[in-house]
Amino acid sequence: MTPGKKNFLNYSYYPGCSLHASGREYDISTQALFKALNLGLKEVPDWFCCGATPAHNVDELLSLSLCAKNLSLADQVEGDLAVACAACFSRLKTTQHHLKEDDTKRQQVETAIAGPASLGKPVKHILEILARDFGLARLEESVKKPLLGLKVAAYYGCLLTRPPEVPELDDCEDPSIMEDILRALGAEPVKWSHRMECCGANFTLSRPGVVLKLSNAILKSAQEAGADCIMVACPLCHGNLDIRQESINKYGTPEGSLMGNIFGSDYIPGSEDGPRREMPIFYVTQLAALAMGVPTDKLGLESVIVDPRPLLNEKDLL
Amino acid sequence: MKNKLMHLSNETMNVGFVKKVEALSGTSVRRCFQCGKCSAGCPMTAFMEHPPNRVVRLLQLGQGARVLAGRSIWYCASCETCTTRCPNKVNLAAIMDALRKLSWDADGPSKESYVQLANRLFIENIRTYGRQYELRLGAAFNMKSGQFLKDLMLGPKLLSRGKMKLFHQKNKNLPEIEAIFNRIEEMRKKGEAL
Amino acid sequence: MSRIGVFVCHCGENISRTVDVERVAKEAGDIPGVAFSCDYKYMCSDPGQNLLKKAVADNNLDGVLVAACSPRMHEKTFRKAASAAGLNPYLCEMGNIREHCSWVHEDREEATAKASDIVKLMVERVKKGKSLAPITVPVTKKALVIGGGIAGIQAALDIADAGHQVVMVEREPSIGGHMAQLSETFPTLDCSQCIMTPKMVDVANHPNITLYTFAEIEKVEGYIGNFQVTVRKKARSVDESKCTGCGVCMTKCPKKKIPNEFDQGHGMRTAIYVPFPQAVPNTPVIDRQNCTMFQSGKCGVCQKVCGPGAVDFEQQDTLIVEPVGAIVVATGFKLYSIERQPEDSPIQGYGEFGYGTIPDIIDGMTFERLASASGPTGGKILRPSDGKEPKQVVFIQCVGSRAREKGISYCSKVCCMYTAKHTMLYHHKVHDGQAYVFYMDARTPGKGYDEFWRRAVEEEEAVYIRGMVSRMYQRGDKIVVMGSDTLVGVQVEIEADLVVMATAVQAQDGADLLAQKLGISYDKYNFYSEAHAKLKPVECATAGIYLAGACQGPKDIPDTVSQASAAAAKVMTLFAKDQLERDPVVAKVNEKYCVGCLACKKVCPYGAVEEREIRDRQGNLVKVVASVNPGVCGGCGTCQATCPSKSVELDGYTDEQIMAMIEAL
Amino acid sequence: MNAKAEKIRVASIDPSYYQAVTDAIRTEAVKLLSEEAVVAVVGYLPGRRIGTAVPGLVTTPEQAQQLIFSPACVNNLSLYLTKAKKGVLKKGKVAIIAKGCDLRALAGLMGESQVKKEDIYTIGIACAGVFGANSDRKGGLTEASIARKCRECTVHQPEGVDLLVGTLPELPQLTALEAQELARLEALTPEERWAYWKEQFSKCIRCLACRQVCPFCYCEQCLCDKNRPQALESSPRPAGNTAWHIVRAMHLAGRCGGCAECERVCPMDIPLNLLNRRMAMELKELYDYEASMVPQEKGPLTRYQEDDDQSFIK
Amino acid sequence: MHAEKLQHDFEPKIVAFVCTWCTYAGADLAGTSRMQYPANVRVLKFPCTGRIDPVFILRAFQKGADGVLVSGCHPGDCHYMAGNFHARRRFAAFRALLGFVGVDLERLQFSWVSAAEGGKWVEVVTELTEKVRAMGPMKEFKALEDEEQWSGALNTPELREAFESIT
Repeated sequence: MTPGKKNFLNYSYYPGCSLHASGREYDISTQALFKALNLGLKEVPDWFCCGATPAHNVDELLSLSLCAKNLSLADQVEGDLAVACAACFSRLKTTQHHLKEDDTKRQQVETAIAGPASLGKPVKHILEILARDFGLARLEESVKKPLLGLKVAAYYGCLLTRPPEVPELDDCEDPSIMEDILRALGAEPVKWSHRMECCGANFTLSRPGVVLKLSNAILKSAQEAGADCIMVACPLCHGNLDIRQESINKYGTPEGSLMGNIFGSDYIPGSEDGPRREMPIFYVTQLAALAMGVPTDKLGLESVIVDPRPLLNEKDLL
Repeated sequence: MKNKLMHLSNETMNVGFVKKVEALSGTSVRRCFQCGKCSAGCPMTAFMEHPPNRVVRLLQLGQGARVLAGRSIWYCASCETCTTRCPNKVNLAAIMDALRKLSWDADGPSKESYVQLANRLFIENIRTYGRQYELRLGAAFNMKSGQFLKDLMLGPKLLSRGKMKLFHQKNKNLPEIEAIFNRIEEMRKKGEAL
Repeated sequence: MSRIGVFVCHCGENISRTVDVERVAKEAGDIPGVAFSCDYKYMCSDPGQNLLKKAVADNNLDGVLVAACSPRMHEKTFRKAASAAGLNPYLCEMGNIREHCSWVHEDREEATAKASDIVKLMVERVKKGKSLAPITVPVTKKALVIGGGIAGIQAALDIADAGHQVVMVEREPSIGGHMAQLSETFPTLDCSQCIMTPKMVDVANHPNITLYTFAEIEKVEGYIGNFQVTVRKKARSVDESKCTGCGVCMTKCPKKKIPNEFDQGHGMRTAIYVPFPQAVPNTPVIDRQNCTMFQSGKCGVCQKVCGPGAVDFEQQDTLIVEPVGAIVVATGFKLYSIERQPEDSPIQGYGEFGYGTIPDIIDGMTFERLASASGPTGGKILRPSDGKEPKQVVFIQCVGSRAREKGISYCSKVCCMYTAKHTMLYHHKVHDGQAYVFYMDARTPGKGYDEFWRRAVEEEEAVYIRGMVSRMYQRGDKIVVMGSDTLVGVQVEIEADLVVMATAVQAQDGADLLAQKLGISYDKYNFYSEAHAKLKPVECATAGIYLAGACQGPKDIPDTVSQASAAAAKVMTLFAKDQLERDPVVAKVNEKYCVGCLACKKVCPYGAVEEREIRDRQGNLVKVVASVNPGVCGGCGTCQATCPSKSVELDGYTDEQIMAMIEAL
Repeated sequence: MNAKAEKIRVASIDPSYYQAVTDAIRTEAVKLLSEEAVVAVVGYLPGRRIGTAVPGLVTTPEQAQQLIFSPACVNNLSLYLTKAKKGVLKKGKVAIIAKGCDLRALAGLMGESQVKKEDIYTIGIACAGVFGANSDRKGGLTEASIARKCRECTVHQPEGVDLLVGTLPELPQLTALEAQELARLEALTPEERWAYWKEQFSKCIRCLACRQVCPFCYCEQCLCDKNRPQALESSPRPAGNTAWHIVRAMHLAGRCGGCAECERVCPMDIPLNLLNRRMAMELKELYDYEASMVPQEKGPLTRYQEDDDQSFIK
Repeated sequence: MHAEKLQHDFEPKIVAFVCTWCTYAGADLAGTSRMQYPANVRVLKFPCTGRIDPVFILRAFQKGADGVLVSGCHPGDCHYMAGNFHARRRFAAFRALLGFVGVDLERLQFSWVSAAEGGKWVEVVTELTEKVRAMGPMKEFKALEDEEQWSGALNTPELREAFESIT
């Protein structure tokens, strides 16, 4: 690292649980991308789970306290806090927002974590770092292998932009930050309707049937819009769209219905046809790192379920 | 329950419950004028017997029991679409959070509250391991909810790709996490927090 | 020493039952300065008043106190009587020993003591009272009407027909306003232009009306009866005195593809244009931004073809000063836009409806133009994107209105009715089409209004869905409308060919700036504030300025016309006298001691305080002092309480009077 | 004088700072006067005794060489633009030396149309503090000799001036005595506070020096001099004294710039600035208003908001 | 039925400064509705609360008032649009000042009473009267007045010394 170098940005890093497990390729590609862009990234030591949606579903105070503690852990590392997972990002930002607005809550949280709530550190999603801190122009300049001809459906999901006053990432109904990044990388973002619909991540454990229905609509819409693949910025969205894609493709068919009866709970029979073509799901960092010329074995491409390599081969991007 | 005659009186309208919901969620149910925009945009309306706007309506009428008796609150995906689009700034997502908490605290788990069961296990995981340990989470949920085969097919796939670990990571902050849980319980006991 | 007369009234038994009136009168007689005191059964009766008049004359009284009922009841009566007896009416006061004493206390001793105290206090007040003369202000019998829509036109015609001069100022090149754009009007479905254009012509031809179109208000000075208004007449580039309105210039203008504002951007016009064929005046204007001659200096075709030589590229803005006595503000409204707004704007757009980027989502006014026989489609309902006839049309009410989250919480009042009208017009024109209406409430108070709405539902077969739309997006050539029916409790999805939104009615752009020039107040939505919501609905708090139409709040045509006529009646009332008389309870500045800190000016709710320069005989500035315009002062006295040196004083409530009363406690 | 020994004993401000400010003032004043950019400079001249200073009006470059700045420059010179010397402004533009607290008064006067910004040239001083009223002035400005108001000054560094002179030396952290005293009084019961103020006001001899020295008491006829009606007794007796000080505090509420000149000149040592400070605190609390060094259009009591606090109104 | 008239040792003097449009009319309404309230209050009418100078309140206390009531139109109802808004700020400040010099603020009541609130007028007046009655006479300002009157007696050593130093 060369701290004196101009425009060198350092970040503290909160990967979140998923990036160390089902979303490990997101972690791998994020690290690789930051290295390629000469951005410093230092993991917060011994961070722990932010509580995600379950915590605030069950107990808001607990959720705020877990995040507040993590935020104060993050203070030990220099630089704005980079967050990759949309759920972690949303929870950490929500905590900052709530505690700034509500003194009573702040006092309760401070009692719970037995220390002052640290609310000063900017929490930034990877998208924000790429598009704003690093900058779209510089991103475009840094591209070594533009993703020409790749039609990508940028999928935002719920938590990157909602509720409007918390994430401060982009317009809550008509965001463009992911499309802007895609254009900078040389790819072609498609216009599609379901980029902000919910994938049902909250039900992935308890009611997979719900996930199938919701994710099906998303995959179908992306496919109808002519996308080759979907880009996400959240390990939970990725989990649903990628890991469950096989089941989704059987959604609504007799086979799927049988599978649902055996393996899932509350399967909702539907008449919608599942998409028949497999759609690779990329993390934003995978695509960006690919465009920056990071060797393909460092993108974690082998870890995903729907193998993207045939598509990338077809587009001559590997 | 859904179409049962509703007797309205000071006694049958449980305003105290609504006040509790409002305090927990920090939002007012009286602001809602029932435009139905929440239900129109909710990805989960189809799964609910009371669409979101009706949940608020029932609260306006002090009918918390009717809301809790149904499955609606357990099918909210917390996607915040309702909160984002509400013309009256009713934070419906927060109301749902509050209702789930009150329901669980009062009635414990039920078949409808699988989600909450998963959530509880998720939180238990934090307390035990610090970070999520997905293999155990999945297994425990299936055990407790009695769906032993659910998602069985996914396991090997995930393990083979390194997406699920057989062992968990140890976290140095575990004592601190335990302390946070304990302090919150303490505050509740003393009535210093809701 | 004063010579005050005190008259204590029994009010039948109303006072005397609990108050020993004789004792009160007797004790009053012992107050220094009281020359006469008595009690009487009914002071307000004719004998009572005569008693007062006689006592004034016999005892040479220089002040009168009537201890009786509330001054709100009979102050006028007794002041008139005092005046008849030769006293200045403001030297007659009332002590309230009925409402404030006999009726609210039962103990005779206490009530009598209190009544005596009241008399004592009020006698001190009378002693320190001053003779006041009513204030007269001359009135210029000429009215200014700002805005040439239906409100302005109605007000101007009413005032002009009453024989007074009217100056009408319109920002656009033609009068007519929004009503001229409408196709048909509810609840009778008569053609809007058919009833509007004759009125427009009447304005143009009326001998008492001076019309300035393509003009704006530059500056307003003065006060009721005596305003000086500066009008900026923008350069039209066409000499109105020469133009015959033949229209050759427009046919020859090579720039023909400019979206026409009058058609909501859906029709085309030339660079030299009249907004619509029936425009008044029928004099074209050159749109300099779009004219080749102004942009590059090459063209000038219109000038060459103009027979009378009316085209004048050199024309400049001109300023005209008009003295007027009253102003009617009728600036109307604009429609809310769902487009993306800057983040800090108090009003936000609808991202969930695509921020206005989906061409077949239009607003109600655009639909009016599509339905209008003189519109861009010749009255056929054709959708903007591909010109096809839409078979499924979704109407959405309350877009922007009643949406606190978007920044507007009020109801726009006209949308329920015009949406019902739209479904009818659509059904009449596209027989095999289906109209759907998403509504939250159907608000139809008005004569024949609810019947009209029911007709749309029952006879014209519009499907009304009670619920709001959450999101709309383009799918192929359809617009997917995601709504809900709250009555059934299900989600509703409609694949529409065309969506018409009833967008909120907002105050005109620049309404706040005009208000600042006029010195009138406006609410947070920039709608102008009336002086009293119920009893002074057309007056502004600033005297001499009146409101008509939607500039005060959303209004339909009948309400607008009523208010315009009411405003005209107010103007005529003002013009009925040569001099304006008003209550002399106004503030006066003691220029000797005023040091011009102008705290009074800062707190004056009426803007009645001005700065005045005092100069010596050589013209050197001695000092600047505050000066109260008695024509504008409302008489609240906030200035006096604020003035550190008490160099401004409210007549009728002077410090001397009040201090004397406190001393007498 | 053994400056070094003094410095060691008590934390004090380095005298070279004053010399630098003095030099800068002289240079600027000479320049302004010789270029005829101003007709006069209102500043401080050395007093007859060592360690004193008096306000002075200089009109020539030569006189300007006499101007000084020292901890003895206690006066708020903005006073000289309103009352007796008001005529000066009619002759042309005037330069004025202003400390932060004086500047707030000047800004207030501008907001009240008494002084026009274009009529004056402000030379702001980055001020480390001045002497207290009865302090020992021999040892330079020390913790012992600094004025009470300066101990908790928030306007050491002037803003919005035409020229800023001086660089602030490092300032020692001093206990906020005035704030402590206010807190002490606030903690008393109403009866105890009444007793305190009754005692203080009873000392008043109605010399009206407080009025004379106040930049905001520029009225041509003071309310207390008026006799038709007489709002308050003008003789130095308890009732009238109490009324006078209450009325004065009320008239200054939202206007006072906190120069504490009233307190300094009071021969009876009545802590008058406490009243003004208390009102300033209240207005800050209620309306988030603070006296500013730049003119404001309206003060807190000449404007309002519809949602102002009204918890005290039934 | 007449309520039993209670005899009190102390009858406080209450002065009410009211605006003519709202509170004065509200008090009129209390009268026309034949409501009952203590006879201790003396009403001084102003066009608007904006006209009420803090000096008047001070003066009233000096002249023997035991309690002072200031009442006007509710915010937004002011006949003069903004007079009561200005008054609200002025009295918020004045109240703080009086409190700081040690006046018991329980003796000074502010209220909004509209022309329709005859009942509220009665309530406000009754409450203030009862409260002040319980507090006893307002001694502070009266004591100041008294101190102004020197009896001529040389009853302290200081006075004696001063007297002797003159003669």
